[in-house]
Amino acid sequence: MEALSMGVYGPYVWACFIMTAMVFVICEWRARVHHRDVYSDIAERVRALGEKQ
Amino acid sequence: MTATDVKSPGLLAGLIGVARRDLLLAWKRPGDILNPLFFFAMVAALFPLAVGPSAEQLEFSGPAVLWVAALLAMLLSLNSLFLSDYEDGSLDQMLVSQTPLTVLALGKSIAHWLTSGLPLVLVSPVVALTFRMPFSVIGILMLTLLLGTISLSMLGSIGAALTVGLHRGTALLSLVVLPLAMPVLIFGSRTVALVAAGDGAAGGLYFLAAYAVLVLSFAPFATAAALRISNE
Amino acid sequence: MLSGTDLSLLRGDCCLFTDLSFALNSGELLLLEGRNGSGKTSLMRALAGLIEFESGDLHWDGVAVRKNRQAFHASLVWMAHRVGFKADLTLVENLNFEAVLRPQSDVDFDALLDRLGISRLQRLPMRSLSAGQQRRVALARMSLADSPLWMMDEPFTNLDREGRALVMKLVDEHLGDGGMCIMAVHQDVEVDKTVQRIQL
Amino acid sequence: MWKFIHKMASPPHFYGLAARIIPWFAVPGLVLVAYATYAGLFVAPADYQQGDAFRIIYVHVPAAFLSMMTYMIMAISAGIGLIWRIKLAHAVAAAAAPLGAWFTFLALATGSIWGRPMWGTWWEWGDPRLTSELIMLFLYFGYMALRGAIDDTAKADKASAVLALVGAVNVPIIHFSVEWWSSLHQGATLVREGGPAMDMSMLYPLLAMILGFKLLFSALLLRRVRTEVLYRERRTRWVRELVLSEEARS
Repeated sequence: MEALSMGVYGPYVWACFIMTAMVFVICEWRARVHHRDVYSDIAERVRALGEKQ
Repeated sequence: MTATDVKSPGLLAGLIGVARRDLLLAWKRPGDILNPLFFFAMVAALFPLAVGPSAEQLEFSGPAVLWVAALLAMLLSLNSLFLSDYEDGSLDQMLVSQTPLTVLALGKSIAHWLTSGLPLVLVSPVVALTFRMPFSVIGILMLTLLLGTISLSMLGSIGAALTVGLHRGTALLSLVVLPLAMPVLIFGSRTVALVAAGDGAAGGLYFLAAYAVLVLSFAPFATAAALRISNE
Repeated sequence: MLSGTDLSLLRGDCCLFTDLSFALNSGELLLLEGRNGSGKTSLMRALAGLIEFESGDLHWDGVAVRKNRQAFHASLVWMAHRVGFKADLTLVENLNFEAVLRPQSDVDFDALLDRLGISRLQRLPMRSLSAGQQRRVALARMSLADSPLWMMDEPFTNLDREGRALVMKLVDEHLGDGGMCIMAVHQDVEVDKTVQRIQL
Repeated sequence: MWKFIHKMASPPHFYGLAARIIPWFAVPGLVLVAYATYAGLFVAPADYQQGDAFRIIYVHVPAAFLSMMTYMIMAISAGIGLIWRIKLAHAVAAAAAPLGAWFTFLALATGSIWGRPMWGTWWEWGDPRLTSELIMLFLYFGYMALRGAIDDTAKADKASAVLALVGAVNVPIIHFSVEWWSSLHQGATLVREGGPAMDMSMLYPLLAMILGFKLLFSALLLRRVRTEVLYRERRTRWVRELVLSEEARS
């Protein structure tokens, strides 16, 4: 418990590490969502074209 | 009919020619020169009104206020640098010219400095006096503005060329140019403040001069490349 | 001589044309025909070097234009959709600026303006000229330039019957002198010179 | 050699390759970051001056490092795209910018949180590094705003490439001028000056963290470039075939 609270600095240190983790998670998440959106857009169009042919 | 005609324009003739055309245009539309100057004076007047008439504070903030106001006034004048050329097709004609676009871009930037930077330098003493700036400091202020506005005209030309023809061009131009202009602002304003506090000005002036030379050497190429891209 | 091989051009996402080839010799006229939106202007701009071809080569006098842009531009004068004059400057001031952009021939200036019917307008600012009159000034630019290659995008726009005849007369003379002309049009044009057509 | 580069940079090849190599960056990256987090938080001794607050540098320094590195990656690939007309390079520049802005933001936020117990303020203008990072963030904003304002992808690529290159010339000058600017006052900095050399048990987690950040960043960048490539090539035959084969499989 002592190691976690780090004297008075615990909240600051933990805030920084959590924020870092969040930035990584957000970047990864957004990259995946973006990829899925682009892919499904293309798939939609390919399907539409396929029906026409 | 050959390409190497005796009457083909030289580089210097091209440079002077395009600068002269823009000066002539400015002469016919004096508002384009005066508006940024009025803007400069008004922004500078905003600070005393906001801060209060305390002489001490005005003396202290004078260099910063004048430099920020000058930077914003330059930014305001940049918006129209390539806009009318883009709209009326003159830019197309310049792009298919025998004179390299880099030379034409440099000529336009020089004309821009002569019609916006130089007038700012000339009216700055009047505004500086209202901030109780002593004459010796005003001299340094004019020198820093002289060197700094050259860099701003050159850097700003790149930004203006990149954003010409885009919607929301004005806000975009500020976003693009302001970060690049930070060194000029820092050295320009701090040098004046140092002199006002009784220190030497040499270091800051050398930096501003060196920076102006650096920017002069690469900005016309970047501006020309940007114009080619924007006019596609 | 201007020659293009296997040129193709994209605008945005759509492909305007592929594998376009042509060769234009002195004394020849090349007509680019097509409806509105068929890409005449884009092709014209690409030929002038304002936009890049997606693929293919453009040669001027046997040298790739990409490698010798300055020489190519020195031999080229262009009449675009927008005339490219400053509205605040007078007719003479505008034409004087041409000397900065490209080599000028020794055509008699006053006689030329007389012939184009714009000599009265010399001291007027460009903004007070009608659209047709401005096109005539653009024609003066073509004749004043000492450039073998004329590129004209819809040169008949805004011109009256007499003006249209004048365009053809000037082009005829230019071709007779060994010049070349590329013209983008959407109506039929009668010329007795060698005419090539590119249908877009 | 030239042929090899072109083959590597061809969109279909890259698209497939990137998918395969992303785990090779992501997994070691996660391991390193996990180790460095544990070691940095619990193993490394507290600093003799800053106490436990110094542990913030384990995330601050790698973030600041990446924010600079990303700008350089962006500018270099923009230059490659502009000069050699390699479309993949433009895609890299486009994908890198938002990541760079995120890491710059992270460096600013952690620096500011560090400043609160150290300087007693959330923002200290006297620190040249934080101020430089702030201007860096503005540079990223300008770049992304310009890219966003141009609809045509090819045109946006080229215009923003010019801006990235001009910015790259300016970055060292901005640093220099901010250093000079803050040297006029006595400012505190995040770097320990005059103290004893950093203890090895403090240094190793930092190095591991920097390397781990780089690896994770590479994985993120590859993922984003992949999406960018897919979008840019959406009308080509290989994307069509790719989608059709995926459909057939499912």
